[in-house]
Amino acid sequence: MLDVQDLQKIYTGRHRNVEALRNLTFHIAEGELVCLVGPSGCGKTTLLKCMAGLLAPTRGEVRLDGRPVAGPPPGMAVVFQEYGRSLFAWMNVRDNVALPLRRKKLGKARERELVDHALEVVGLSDAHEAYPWQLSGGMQQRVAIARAVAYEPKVLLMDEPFAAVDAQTRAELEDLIRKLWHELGVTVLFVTHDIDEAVYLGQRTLILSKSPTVVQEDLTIDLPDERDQLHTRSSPRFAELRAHVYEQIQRAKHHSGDTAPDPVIADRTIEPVLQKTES
Amino acid sequence: MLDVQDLQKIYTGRHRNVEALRNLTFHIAEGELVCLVGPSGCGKTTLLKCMAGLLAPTRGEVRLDGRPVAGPPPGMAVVFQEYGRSLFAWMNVRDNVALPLRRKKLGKARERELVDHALEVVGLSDAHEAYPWQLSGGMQQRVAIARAVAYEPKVLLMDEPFAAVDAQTRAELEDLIRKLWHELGVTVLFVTHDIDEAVYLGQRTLILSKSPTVVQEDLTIDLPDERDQLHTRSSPRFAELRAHVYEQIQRAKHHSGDTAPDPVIADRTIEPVLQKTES
Amino acid sequence: MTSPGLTPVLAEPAGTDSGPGGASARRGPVPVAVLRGLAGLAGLVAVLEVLPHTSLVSADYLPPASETVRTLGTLLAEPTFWTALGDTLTGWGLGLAVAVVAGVAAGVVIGSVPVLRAVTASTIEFLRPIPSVALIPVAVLLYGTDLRSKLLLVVYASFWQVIVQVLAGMQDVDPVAEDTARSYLLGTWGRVRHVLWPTALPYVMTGVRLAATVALILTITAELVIGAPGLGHEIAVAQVSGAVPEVYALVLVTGLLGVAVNLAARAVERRALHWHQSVRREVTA
Amino acid sequence: MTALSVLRRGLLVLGLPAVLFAVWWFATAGSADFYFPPLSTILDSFGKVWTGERLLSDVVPSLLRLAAGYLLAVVVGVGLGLVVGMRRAVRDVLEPVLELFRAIPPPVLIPVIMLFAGIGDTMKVLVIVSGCMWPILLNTVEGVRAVDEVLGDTCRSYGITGVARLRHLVLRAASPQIVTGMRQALSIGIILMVISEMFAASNGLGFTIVQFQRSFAIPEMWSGVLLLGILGFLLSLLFRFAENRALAWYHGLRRAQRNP
Amino acid sequence: AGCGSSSSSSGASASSGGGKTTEVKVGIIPIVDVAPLYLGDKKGFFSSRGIKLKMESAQGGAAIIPGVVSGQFQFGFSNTTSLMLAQTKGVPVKSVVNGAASNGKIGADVTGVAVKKDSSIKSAKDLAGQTVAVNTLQNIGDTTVRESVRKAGGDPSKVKFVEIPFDQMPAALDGGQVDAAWMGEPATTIAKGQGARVIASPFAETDPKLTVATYFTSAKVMQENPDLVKKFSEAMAESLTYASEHPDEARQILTSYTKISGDVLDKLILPSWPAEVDMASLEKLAALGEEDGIFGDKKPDLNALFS
Ligand SMILES: Nc1ncnc2c1ncn2[C@@H]1O[C@H](COP(=O)(O)OP(=O)(O)OP(=O)(O)O)[C@@H](O)[C@H]1O
Ligand SMILES: Nc1ncnc2c1ncn2[C@@H]1O[C@H](COP(=O)(O)OP(=O)(O)OP(=O)(O)O)[C@@H](O)[C@H]1O
Ligand SMILES: [Mg+2]
Ligand SMILES: [Mg+2]
Repeated sequence: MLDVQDLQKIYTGRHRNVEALRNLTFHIAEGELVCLVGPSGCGKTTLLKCMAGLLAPTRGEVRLDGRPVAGPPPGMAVVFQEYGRSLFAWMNVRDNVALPLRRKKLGKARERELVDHALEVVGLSDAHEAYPWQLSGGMQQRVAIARAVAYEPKVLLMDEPFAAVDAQTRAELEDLIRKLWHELGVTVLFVTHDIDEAVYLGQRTLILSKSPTVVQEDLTIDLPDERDQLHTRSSPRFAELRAHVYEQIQRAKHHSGDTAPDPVIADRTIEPVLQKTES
Repeated sequence: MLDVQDLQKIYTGRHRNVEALRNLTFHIAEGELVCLVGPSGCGKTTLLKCMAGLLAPTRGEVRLDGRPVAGPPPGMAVVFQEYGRSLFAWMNVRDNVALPLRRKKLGKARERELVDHALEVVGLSDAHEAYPWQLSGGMQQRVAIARAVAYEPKVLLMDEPFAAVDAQTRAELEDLIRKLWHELGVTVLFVTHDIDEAVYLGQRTLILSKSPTVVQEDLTIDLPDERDQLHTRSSPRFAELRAHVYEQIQRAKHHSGDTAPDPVIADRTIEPVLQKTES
Repeated sequence: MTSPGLTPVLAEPAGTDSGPGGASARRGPVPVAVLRGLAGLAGLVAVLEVLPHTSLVSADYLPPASETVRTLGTLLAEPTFWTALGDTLTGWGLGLAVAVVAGVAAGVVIGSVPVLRAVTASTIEFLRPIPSVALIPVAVLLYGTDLRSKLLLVVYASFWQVIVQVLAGMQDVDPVAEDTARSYLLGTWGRVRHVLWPTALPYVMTGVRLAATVALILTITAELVIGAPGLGHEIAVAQVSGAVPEVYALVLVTGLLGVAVNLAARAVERRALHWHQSVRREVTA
Repeated sequence: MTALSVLRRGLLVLGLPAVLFAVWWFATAGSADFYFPPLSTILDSFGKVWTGERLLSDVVPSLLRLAAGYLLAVVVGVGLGLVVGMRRAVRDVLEPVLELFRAIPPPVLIPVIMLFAGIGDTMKVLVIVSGCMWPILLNTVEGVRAVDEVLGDTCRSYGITGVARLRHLVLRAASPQIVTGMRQALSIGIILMVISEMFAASNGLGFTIVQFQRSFAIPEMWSGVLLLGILGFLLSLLFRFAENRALAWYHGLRRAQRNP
Repeated sequence: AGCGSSSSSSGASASSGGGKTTEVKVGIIPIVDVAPLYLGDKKGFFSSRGIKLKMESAQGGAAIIPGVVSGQFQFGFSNTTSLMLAQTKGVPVKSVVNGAASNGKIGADVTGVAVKKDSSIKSAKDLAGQTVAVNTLQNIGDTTVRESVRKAGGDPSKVKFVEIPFDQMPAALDGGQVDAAWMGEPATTIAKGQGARVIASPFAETDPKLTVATYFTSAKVMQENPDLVKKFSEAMAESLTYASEHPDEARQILTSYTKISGDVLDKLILPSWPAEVDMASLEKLAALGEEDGIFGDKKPDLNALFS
């Protein structure tokens, strides 16, 4: 469904040209849940924006259902990393969530229902009258998530959406995303810095190298589909995968499109690896 | 050194009054490194702002070295949760970091040295000419950290400073903070949502209840002072503390100043607890 | 999912929620502001009262405030004054309304279409500095002393004030907010209405405040020069007759109109921009 | 490539004015109306009137007054705006008084200014200031009030106060809006330059235009109006140039995520 | 509110000129000189001829002449130099009846050059090298002041003129911003009240019968509605005569359209209001204008303009 072909993005500035993405090629099938990790500044946000049709790539292209993405395609929701700035200060929480629904013309009642439900699942039922600037960072971020959830998108791009929420809420939101994904068959691309999350959440994890960025590894997460915070996370396979991703991320800090022209690997690492925490 | 006495903060708005902090009392000794965790929206940022003298509490007071804090005291640096908005869009990275140093009148050379060093330790030596809006989220956050580091404060308040950086960088920055703390004897209050971090980093962890907020627990981290990402994190004591904090945070989501008027406990939980991940 | 801490506190109505340094503004912000404003005006009156008694200027040409106010009192008793005031307010109100509506509409259209913006920029810069006074003969030629000739001048002058502010405001939109709107496919109209317009609103408010006084000034000037009925005409007659206190009394009236306009604008702003940094800081904190 | 983009820009800048001039040209082509002479006549007199010594004797003095008045207005407007914008109490006290003055039309204000400043250039400069100041003042006040609170907190916590705060935070953060005010003020300045020269003047662009108008030299008068427009346009180009340098960060930021 | 009836309807009824009452708009400056118009209106000289007057008072010719030319007003009031100037530039105007004239009294004419009480300027001769305020440059004021200087034996080319509205002149004179000021009424009376001395009376010194201002109309009205022009001229002539004969009534009528009152009203000097223009004085005025070059290289055609 989502095809990224040879994507390159160079930011040109007055004194500073940055090749954020060197050469990215990967494919996300319909209904997949893919996590994206990579060093800070490697171009994850840039990639997401290109995929959302918000940024024109320097070279290469993104295709959605076979059609090149030139502008934001319908049925796609994005949760931005800069959650605070992506909320409209002049609207209260409810309106912020309801706004994208307006043009769907679902009728007042259905719209209300969707908004209420979305706010409830992110734990903000009490705050629907508040304005974004009256909320804490984590609450703002959850409003942005609620907006995407209420929108019922076919494709969901999330850029570090749980960075500002506490561990408990984070776990709940992770399960929420998996539930949505199951129920609605959404295609999800999820950027995160949390390795546990990257392993726990998806079916695949894409690991990017540092900038100029290439895909360093395309890892299939072979955990059972039925996941659960307590048991999945304590399974040996989880620990193995986790350790592997951790190692790859450490490697990514030194590896880039310049240093190693190795082919993109789509393997599944099997050997057990060192664990981060011991029980 | 830092005394929080009976602190209450109520935000009054047009339609919405929120009692963010109910009744907080705790003490941070000179040279301590204290972590602060609590559910999203419980008032951590509010507390930090009150301690930094940026917000007047509704009741109670904050004392620094015995003197009530009325405005921002000298020698204190704050890293804000909204890192993006706390950078000056009209200054490049270097100037952003150098600005607070100016009034210290350290001389050009020393200033330069401090800035270069700070940028280097956060991994941004390459980007010193860039403007904040040309940086990724994690890079922006690291600029804010570099600014605080270069300032060489006596008290350092950090509000989820590593939320936007990758795991590897995060680990490095954690060690950086511990190093600074050791070398310069800074007093640090560190807000985080990452439980591992909360345990790994400090000497004490304050756990706040949900709002209206009280101190739910004041936990001493009895790990050896010499810490190291690999070994500390794999020690059994770490796992115990980690599990305890995790449990407390889950409790905090239901516990508040309203539900349970239990006294503030300053205990150290000794019994082994359930582990989140199994190795 | 459990609800996080959000406990509305209803018991405590008047908080002391002000930042250190921004004290006590909370306890009835309106009366305090009004009192301060009156203090400012009183200061001005005092200066104007004392000035003519100094050697700086003779009371023949700048009458003391007390005399101006006394003259104003007699003016207020005359029905002609009220007709003139009515005429001025009509011209001003209509002209301002037309200018604001046209300025906002044109500004929004031009501001939301980059090509239009590029194409019209030079023309706008060319037309703006053409003084309305140079248009007086044209206005008289077309409409005589009719209300319309007043309107022509008023609209021409205040239109630019609005459009320039609208254009600048629309440019100020946060790229992230803009991206958000685009990714949720808000469409041109949706983006204008929900993103660009609220962003521009603070600028527009300033534009309207500027335009309101420019419109007032042009209304009076048109009346003064062309002789269309209104306060300006009264001023002209008083000037020609050498009735200095009358002139100042009338000028005072125009000044007070300006103050009233500003009060109204501030009231609107408190409502329409309650979410904006500038207002929320002062109202809440 | 670059030649093409220059051409494109030229077309964008000059396209619409060219069309408008063409419309004007044809609409007035055979005009017998005394007050609306054909554009050809106006252009004709433009060449005659504004090329010779008038350039030195009228245009230059006007421009000097304009420059002086405008710069003074910027200083006063920004200075006062900073004070008024940063202190709620000051704003409450001063705003009604300022609004009162703002609403007084220049033609009745000029006599008062004349009482204090005489009839020379000082008076004319002050008249320009008295009108130019307001957009700058109002925009500065609003820009200062809108400074991001996180940035404000950042400065306070790092002890960046006083002049440093003004210079590094307040002025810079408010600069997009201040610049908007200055842009407004530029054209108002030109207008007031004309108005001020209607009183007690013996040279100047405004004086000349008014004299033409009074002596029924209508094509010459229109040519003066045309010159004012051209002047405004040229000054705005100059302004744009300066703005692009001063607000490079702002334009960069605003363009940051737009497609090229 | 606003201006009441729209100009188009009144314009139409005026030009149709039927037997009924026609509304006629006259562009005037609210000064002493137009008192006969108001007085005549009050006395019914106009309504008896089916003319309903509506005065449109403007600040000066800049607004009146375009108004008349475009048909917004049917008649206008203007000083004679301005009319000559307009004619030489091809503005289609035609004077229809006398307006006001110098009263011929040197030292007590309608306009005068005033200086401060303690000024060293004693006569028009001393004006050379001084700054003199006039209300409009290149117009009747400076040409006649130059004539006074010339007659008094001074060098008129050495006089510096600046433009200041009449009402600002007393203040400008008092503040020392100008050395002398050529003022009209009521400024002269006000200045005298503050101690100023009148040292010259340029109108009377140019010609004791100088025709200062007339009422005019546009060529279009002249052609399309000669009947209206005729009636207006007759009514105006009658008003002028009446005003000349009843100066006190003329003085009193000022209170209806100006704010002159009290002492000033009583002391005010009135012009003379003959019913006919004085061609000889106009020729002199035209010659002065030519000499000062205000008509460019053209010559006003006085016969076409004033008869
Ligand atoms: N608007 C811009 N102009 C210039 N360079 C930019 C711009 N945006 C991003 N960059 C550069 O592109 C690179 C990738 O940025 P990007 O935001 O995509 O990183 P990221 O992977 O999202 O990082 P993070 O995890 O820290 O958010 C960085 O080096 C950054 O400096
Ligand atoms: N300016 C404000 N006006 C009104 N209410 C506010 C304001 N700032 C914060 N609050 C409220 O105060 C409470 C605590 O907010 P705070 O930002 O301190 O939480 P936090 O602990 O930092 O949360 P997070 O971890 O999500 O950042 C929240 O309920 C929030 O809605
Ligand atoms: Mg990013
Ligand atoms: Mg927070």
